[in-house]
Amino acid sequence: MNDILAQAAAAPSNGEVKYTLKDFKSDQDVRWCPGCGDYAILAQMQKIMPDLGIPREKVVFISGIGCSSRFPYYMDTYGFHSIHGRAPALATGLKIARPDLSVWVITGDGDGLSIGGNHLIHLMRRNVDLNVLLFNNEIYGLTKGQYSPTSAAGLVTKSTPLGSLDQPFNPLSLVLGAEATFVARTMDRDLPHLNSTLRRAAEHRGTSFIEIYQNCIVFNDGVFEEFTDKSTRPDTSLYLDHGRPMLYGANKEKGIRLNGLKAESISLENGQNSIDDVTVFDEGDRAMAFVLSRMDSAPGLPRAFGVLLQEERPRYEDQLNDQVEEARRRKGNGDLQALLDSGDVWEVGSDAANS
Amino acid sequence: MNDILAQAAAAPSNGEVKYTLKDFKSDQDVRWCPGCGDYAILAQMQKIMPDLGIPREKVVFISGIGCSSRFPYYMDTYGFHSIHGRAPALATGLKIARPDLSVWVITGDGDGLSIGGNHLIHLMRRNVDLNVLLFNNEIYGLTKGQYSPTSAAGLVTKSTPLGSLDQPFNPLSLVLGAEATFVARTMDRDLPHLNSTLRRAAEHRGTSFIEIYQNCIVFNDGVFEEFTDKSTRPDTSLYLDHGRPMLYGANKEKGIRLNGLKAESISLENGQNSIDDVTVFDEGDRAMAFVLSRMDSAPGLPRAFGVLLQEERPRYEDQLNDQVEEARRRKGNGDLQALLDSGDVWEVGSDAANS
Amino acid sequence: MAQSTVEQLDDVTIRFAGDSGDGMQLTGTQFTHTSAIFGNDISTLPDFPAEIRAPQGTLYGVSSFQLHFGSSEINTPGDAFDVLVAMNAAALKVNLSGLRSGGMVIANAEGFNRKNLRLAGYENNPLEDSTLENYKVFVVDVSRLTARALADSGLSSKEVERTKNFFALGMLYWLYGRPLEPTIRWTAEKFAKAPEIADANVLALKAGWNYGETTEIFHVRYEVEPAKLAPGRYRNISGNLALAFGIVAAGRQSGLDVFLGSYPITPASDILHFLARLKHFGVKTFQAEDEIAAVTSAIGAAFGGALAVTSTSGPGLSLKSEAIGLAVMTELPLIVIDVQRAGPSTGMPTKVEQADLFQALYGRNSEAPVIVLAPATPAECFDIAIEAARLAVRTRTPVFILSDNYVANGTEPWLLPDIETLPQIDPDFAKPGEDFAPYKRDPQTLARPWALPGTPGLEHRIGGLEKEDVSGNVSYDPLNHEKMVRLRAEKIDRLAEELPELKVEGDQDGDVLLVGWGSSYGAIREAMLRQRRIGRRVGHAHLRTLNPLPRNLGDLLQKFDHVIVPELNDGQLVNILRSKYLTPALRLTKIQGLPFREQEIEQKVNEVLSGESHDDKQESAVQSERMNGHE
Amino acid sequence: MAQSTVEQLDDVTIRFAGDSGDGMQLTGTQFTHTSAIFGNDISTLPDFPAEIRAPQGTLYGVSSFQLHFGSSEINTPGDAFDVLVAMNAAALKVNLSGLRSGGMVIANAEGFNRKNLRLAGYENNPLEDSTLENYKVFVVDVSRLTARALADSGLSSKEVERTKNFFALGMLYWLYGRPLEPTIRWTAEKFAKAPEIADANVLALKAGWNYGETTEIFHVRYEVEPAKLAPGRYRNISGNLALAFGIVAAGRQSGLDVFLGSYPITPASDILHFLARLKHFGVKTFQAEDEIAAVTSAIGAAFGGALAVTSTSGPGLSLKSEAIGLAVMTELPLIVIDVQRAGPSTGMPTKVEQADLFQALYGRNSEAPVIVLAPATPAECFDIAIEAARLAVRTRTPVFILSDNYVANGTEPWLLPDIETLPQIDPDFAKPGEDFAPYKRDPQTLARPWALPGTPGLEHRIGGLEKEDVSGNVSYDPLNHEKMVRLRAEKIDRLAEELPELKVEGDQDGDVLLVGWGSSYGAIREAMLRQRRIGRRVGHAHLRTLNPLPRNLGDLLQKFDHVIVPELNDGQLVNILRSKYLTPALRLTKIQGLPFREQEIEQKVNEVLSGESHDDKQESAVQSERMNGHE
Ligand SMILES: Cc1ncc(C[n+]2csc(CCOP(=O)(O)OP(=O)(O)O)c2C)c(N)n1
Ligand SMILES: Cc1ncc(C[n+]2csc(CCOP(=O)(O)OP(=O)(O)O)c2C)c(N)n1
Ligand code: SF4
Ligand code: SF4
Ligand SMILES: [Mg+2]
Ligand SMILES: [Mg+2]
Repeated sequence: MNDILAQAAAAPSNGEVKYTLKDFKSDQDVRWCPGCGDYAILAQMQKIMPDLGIPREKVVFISGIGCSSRFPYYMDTYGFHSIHGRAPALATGLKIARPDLSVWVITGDGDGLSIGGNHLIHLMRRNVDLNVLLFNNEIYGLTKGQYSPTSAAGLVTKSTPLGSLDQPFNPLSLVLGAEATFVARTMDRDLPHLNSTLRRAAEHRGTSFIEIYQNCIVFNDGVFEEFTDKSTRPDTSLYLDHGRPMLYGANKEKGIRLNGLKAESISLENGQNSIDDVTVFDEGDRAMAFVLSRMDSAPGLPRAFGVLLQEERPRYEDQLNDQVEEARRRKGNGDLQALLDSGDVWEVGSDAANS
Repeated sequence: MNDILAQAAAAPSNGEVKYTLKDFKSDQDVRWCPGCGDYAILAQMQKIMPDLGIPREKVVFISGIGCSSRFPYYMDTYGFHSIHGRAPALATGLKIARPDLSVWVITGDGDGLSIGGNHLIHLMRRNVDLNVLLFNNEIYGLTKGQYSPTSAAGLVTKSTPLGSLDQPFNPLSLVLGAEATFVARTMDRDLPHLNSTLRRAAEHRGTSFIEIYQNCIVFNDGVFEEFTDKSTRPDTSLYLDHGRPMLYGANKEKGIRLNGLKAESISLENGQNSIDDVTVFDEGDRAMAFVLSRMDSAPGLPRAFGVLLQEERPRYEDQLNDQVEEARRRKGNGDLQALLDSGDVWEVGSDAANS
Repeated sequence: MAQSTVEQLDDVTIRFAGDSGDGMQLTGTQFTHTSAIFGNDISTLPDFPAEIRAPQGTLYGVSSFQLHFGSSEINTPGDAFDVLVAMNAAALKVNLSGLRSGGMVIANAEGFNRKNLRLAGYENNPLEDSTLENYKVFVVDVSRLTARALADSGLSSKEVERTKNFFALGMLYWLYGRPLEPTIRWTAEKFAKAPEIADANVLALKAGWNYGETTEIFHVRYEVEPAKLAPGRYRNISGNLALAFGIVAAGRQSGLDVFLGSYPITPASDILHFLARLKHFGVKTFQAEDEIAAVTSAIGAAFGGALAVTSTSGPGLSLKSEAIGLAVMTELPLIVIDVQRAGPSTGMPTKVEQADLFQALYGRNSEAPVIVLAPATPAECFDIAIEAARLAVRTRTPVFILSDNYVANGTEPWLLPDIETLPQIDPDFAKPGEDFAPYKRDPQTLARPWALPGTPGLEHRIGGLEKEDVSGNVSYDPLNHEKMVRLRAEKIDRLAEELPELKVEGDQDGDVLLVGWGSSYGAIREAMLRQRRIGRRVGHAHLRTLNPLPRNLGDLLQKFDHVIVPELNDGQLVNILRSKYLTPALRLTKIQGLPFREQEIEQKVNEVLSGESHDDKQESAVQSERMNGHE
Repeated sequence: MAQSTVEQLDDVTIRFAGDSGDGMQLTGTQFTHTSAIFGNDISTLPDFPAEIRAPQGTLYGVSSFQLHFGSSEINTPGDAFDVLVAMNAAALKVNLSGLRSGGMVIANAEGFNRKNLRLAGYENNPLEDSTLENYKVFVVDVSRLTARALADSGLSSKEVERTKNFFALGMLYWLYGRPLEPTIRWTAEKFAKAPEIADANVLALKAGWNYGETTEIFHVRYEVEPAKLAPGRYRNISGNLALAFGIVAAGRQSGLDVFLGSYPITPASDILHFLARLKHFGVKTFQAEDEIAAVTSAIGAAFGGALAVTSTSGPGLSLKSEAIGLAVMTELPLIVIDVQRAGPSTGMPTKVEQADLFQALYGRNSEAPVIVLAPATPAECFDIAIEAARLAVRTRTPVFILSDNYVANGTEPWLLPDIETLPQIDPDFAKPGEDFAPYKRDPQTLARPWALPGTPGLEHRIGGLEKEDVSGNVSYDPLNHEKMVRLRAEKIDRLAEELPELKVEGDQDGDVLLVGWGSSYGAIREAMLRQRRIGRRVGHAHLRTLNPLPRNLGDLLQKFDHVIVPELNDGQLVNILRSKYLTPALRLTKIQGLPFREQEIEQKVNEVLSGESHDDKQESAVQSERMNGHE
């Protein structure tokens, strides 16, 4: 490794520096629409950064194209605003080359699930240590309001004047089926939850996937209102907590019971059920996560927020480094001259022509 | 619709014709390696075709690139050997334009899950009425033996001389997470099962996805042997049957019990369990299908074959046609002159210049 | 009532500029529409920020709309403008450099308050210092006057504030003697469901008019007589809408159902939006998961017998490269629309450029020739779409339409065609029982048969591997390959024989031939006209068909002492002409995300004729400073 | 012992041909290797079917290996061959047309049995009718003789059958007086774990030799003296392997870790395979899910400070177009390897073509210039890889290497370099504390700084939107855009000033200059040499750098009466030369999936000098018949 590169990759010169939120604000004007949910997510990100203990120069934000994908410009870290849908692939290359960096992928429901869907699912199975934040506003914001792969069926948009026809993706089900090791959901309007979920993602060793409900005030305003509005939220939103029974409701008076493979909502107030009837959430159980992710399309059931799955699996880049080390152990550090001279080599003498 | 097109789309002239297997054999030499599993699949396809009652000219096979993707050349129907990974998208366009056709997509584990993964998952959620046959040989055959997204972790191939690092996709879990409506698995070596699974796919109204275990005799020989070999098959393979308890073993002496979200193998011979303890398979239950698909990676459990999920959901092309019809009902058949003349029109008189 | 003199003008260029929220696009559109009905010829240039809703008052949040109207032929939206309506300080700052010396500034006083000045980066109020000393400045307290006019409307102050653009519009109508009725009618229709809003807008409009009529602020009024337009029915049309209409027309003329596979991208998305609304024409639009699926779905539809179209802009076209090669190989009709924007990469998505010509011609692996057309004006997009469909069907080959952001969003009056006069397109499907082979070609056009699935007896297989001539079987035969490569090219080359010869506008021989393509048409034509007026012998040859090139082009080039090729790129068509005809055609390039100004072209002609200019890669409309690393 | 005369030959071309399962590639490789050690100069051309395992005995299952060795400079694998070893009837059928009249056929009798004749489509046995009357035919019962030789080996008859290619090899060794030791050594190594197989192969080899020595079937033996090669250590190398080695060498010379992002595709996959084995050099290979991920992962790695490479063939390059534009815009060093194959679309994946030059230069939206290099021979791939890395790092721009199937799989003797003499590459990373701006350029090279994540104080953001000069902030400023477009081009153009001038081989002025690029080098050079021998004044200018073009190229073109540009495409470089230098360069095109034969080039030179040839798009190495729809 080149000296400078080694220096860049080595422990940071200013690792001890205590950062504040302001250290992570870049000098660029933030250009989202006033009231856009993106602001809240940016603010939380700038807020948690100082606490992660990662030197600022080791942090990289990589995005595709979309309103949300402008995010990197606003973080005073390294950043790359790439092309539509390709951030997971670009970040994979960066992380493989530079496992020392803390790499964050910012994407949208169009960027990450439409054009970029393939890179996203392959990233999940590879488990490269990246943190993927999918800003889901169920619409294409930047191109001014076409439906996206998460838009509700029937949504009328510029490109679907008579209503969209596609069954939307359930992003959580999708990545669970794609072997993700960390799957979570949070929202722009619940700042503490957003904050803690981002921290959990940062801690996870492997690919973290967070779907963030984000309100697009211009093209899809209020689509998550029932979950984000404080008055309806208690009844529509289930906050998951590992090892705890799945309770919700304003007074935690309701619970989710898994009846075999089916999630049911039970009341703890009608005298028939006690808290023991409520299923204890296990964030290590992929099948449970899948069932909980499917509550989205089941009427009468709340939507799950929090970490649905967290699982340990070797990271791609670690395994690759292990192979490099192992190869070096077995064959020695690569010797170029020896490599070239390998195979069937013959000598032509200076008098070859006469021999 | 143009006359000829209408004629092509209309009920067939020779719909009554009774076909035989031979009618579906094209004049092209089949060029797979001797012993390749593709032959068996081709033969079964040619075998079921006459029974489907579809006029030959209404059948189209669309493939990408790979050994398996040469399939269309060998069927004496319409066919399109397209480009790598894009068959689902190309077929979607064809089926939207021509809902009258019976369209089959032939793809491989590389074609369909590596480069073509995105089109595949979007097809699933859209539920266009296509039949997708994914020939899974867990290897890139045509390019001579690189690992594929379904190759077992650690597999040594040309491109992974020290073993592959990626967690493979579980194709069934993936499409279940992607809102597929028909999900099945079968294998090249069990001809009756292959045959009946293809028929089921043809019957399903919506996208049918079948993973077919296919032996690549040259680059990944025997990878499915434990499931295809008649001596080990009974203990490694669970054949699913809707509404029936999930039994397997040479004498159906073992069963699968779903203990909450966990699949367990129980013995019916040890006196502790009866057939009533064995879970009855329900092909309408996505969560069950998901759990069964995960048995692949659980030691001690058999692998599931058959139709894991079948669900009714409106077909994309039907909904689109409905919109067209609805628009025509509401606005009348499009009148071009009226369309051009719409908006703010003004008249310039022949004496405009002087007015 | 103010005493004002009336001055006759041949043409006027106005730029409305304000904050994105100020409704400048609407104001411009209304002025355009009214002037069109009045009988002027018109050309427009909208310009808006990339941000969806940029923060108020900022420089990058400025939105503007330029229009040029006149009593004789109008070819461009105008170089320098005569009037700048500046609704705030940022709008003035961004646009002032384009105002001609001596031009008029109409400023909204409220838009120059402290906050606005700061956001625009003005230390002092430019309305008060010497900034505008070379211009005629009219400061009007539009906000306050509008508020006063609507005092009794019962609307909230926010709603009132929203009508101030109509006050400005009213003033301008007074100034240029335009009728109010068209806008009043439009308002009534638009706000049919909210009559109080309609009323408020009309009140504001009239208040603006009355302000002009009553106060003595303006001493002169202007008259711009109607133009001598061909008689008939007209509407204003943008290029994107004209393309959509043209596609639908082509569907009708061919009897084919239209299929559009597309993925949204600026500035092409509107084509998808427009066509999505036309389901009652049997049009099926499919918003795909990406551009690759967009084009391959279209190829699938083409295989099935649809009039298949895919629309995108530069970056999306890059993604479609591989699949277009497949369409070339399988010889299926396909229309590929590229609404060009400034690049490379993401570039400047809302700005114009003509730099995808090479990508259209060459952006695929190996030899994969396609037909390339380019519309010169918004209205012409209609004809080009029909022609694209005709040629695609005739040759069974992809046809590109190279539109651009300028032609796509600009508008002009369009003489509505009588649809009975549109050309017929014969899909000429292969028929059952025909002596059929998938690659047996028509002796005349070299087109292969289009045999639709569903046709009994014509079952066959196609694909991306090289095909044997006639049989279409996969073939690795060396001579067959060469033959097929040449046949695919020849199919297109032969078209040149049947397409009309290129006509030069202006002089037919002489000093300079200006050769252009695409949306630079207006600026080049204007430059040609003006140069001729000062006695130069100048011709203008405009290519609507870039592949194949018109068969008489080589001869035309010989007839002039100099050939100049203005392009909004680094010199693409010019390279092709130089290579093909070995003629020392000169490049004139501009790569600024802006259309040509006619003066830039005239200047180049002047230089060439005075011997100052030699061909040089560095030559550019705006000489960029020497690039030496900016120490 | 047979009495045979010995004839001296300057060079010999042999083609081994048989079924895919017959081991012809191995036989050819062994003959090559032995002849190389013997001291001949050599060039080879392997050719194998697209199918993995084509059914035995079929025409499309034929695999062949041609080699040309000699005592003086060898530039091509030979046009017509002198000897055809045909292991079965299909091999004869497919290859006979390439045998020179009077040449030698050595046929394996068993391969012409009824079944084989039928599969090859022969009605009669060509060994027995008049088919071969113009050739010297030797029918040897190879299978039976091998079986007899190995009667006591204890191997199964299938295993014995597999060694018959070594019997044939032994015969050829005898015929051309080659030593057996190299092959015996190789066999022992290769089958170290199965000594009985090694022994069997050696037995078969010796049996073949003895057959030549003992029987009287051959009356003449041939001697081909060693060539006058530069002294040093040699090995045979293919282009793909040389590229892989070159990349690793560039990693060493720059101190950068190599990252390869790739997706398998014929004929580029071997680069991935080779590099995947070199992890102990710190090389990281990433087999991506598709080509887009392959190139974008490489861009990510480049951003992180790796020597980033992506490798593919034509269709894959199409998919990478958009992302390469991003690399141009973000000005990151990136090596893009395109091993060209015959297209368009899937085309003929195992065949050669040079038709991706335009795609490399222009296959992206808007103006996105890149550096393009092309190796002329397999061994040169090593140097080109290092040069590509050097230029990519120096300019922070993507560099293309246009290899092709011929150079990738062909081999030649390579004089092993002393690695101490390789050029140094300085990544020149931006350093902490430096006066830094992301687009502040080096005044000399115009390169922007390469500031790695992890470097404190250099935090910055890049992306695909247009950048403001110096600051790198997003900018829509018109003049800035033009400046940046020109800077990106100028960076590359300036390189021409520091790169060496192009040297013409052969005559420096005179009748004809042959201008070539890529793998046609050998055939063009040979044609030049032969034409000079017959008194023509012919030069050969071979471009290793296609963008920028060598600064003296324009002058060179002036020095010859005629310029001919042979290319395996429809005329790409020739168009660039005509456009740039306005010189009437003539095209010589061949699009057959095959390399040039030197005679095709000589013929064109003859035609031009006799005044028979004029430039014409139809001009081609093989005139294709008039295309008129095949009635
Ligand atoms: C190759 C390509 N295709 C299309 C586009 C246009 N485009 C930019 S962003 C976008 C979708 C944005 O939607 P999403 O990812 O949901 O982000 P949001 O704006 O909603 O945050 C599209 C279609 C592009 N820039 N590049
Ligand atoms: C764009 C593009 N990239 C790569 C290839 C090369 N390629 C052809 S088939 C294939 C993989 C085939 O694997 P799979 O889909 O599993 O099919 P199989 O051969 O195993 O049946 C690849 C990488 C190609 N033809 N086109
Ligand atoms: S368009 Fe929507 S998502 Fe985009 S910035 Fe505005 S509010 Fe946010
Ligand atoms: S390589 Fe494998 S998959 Fe391909 S044809 Fe041969 S056996 Fe079948
Ligand atoms: Mg979105
Ligand atoms: Mg496979």
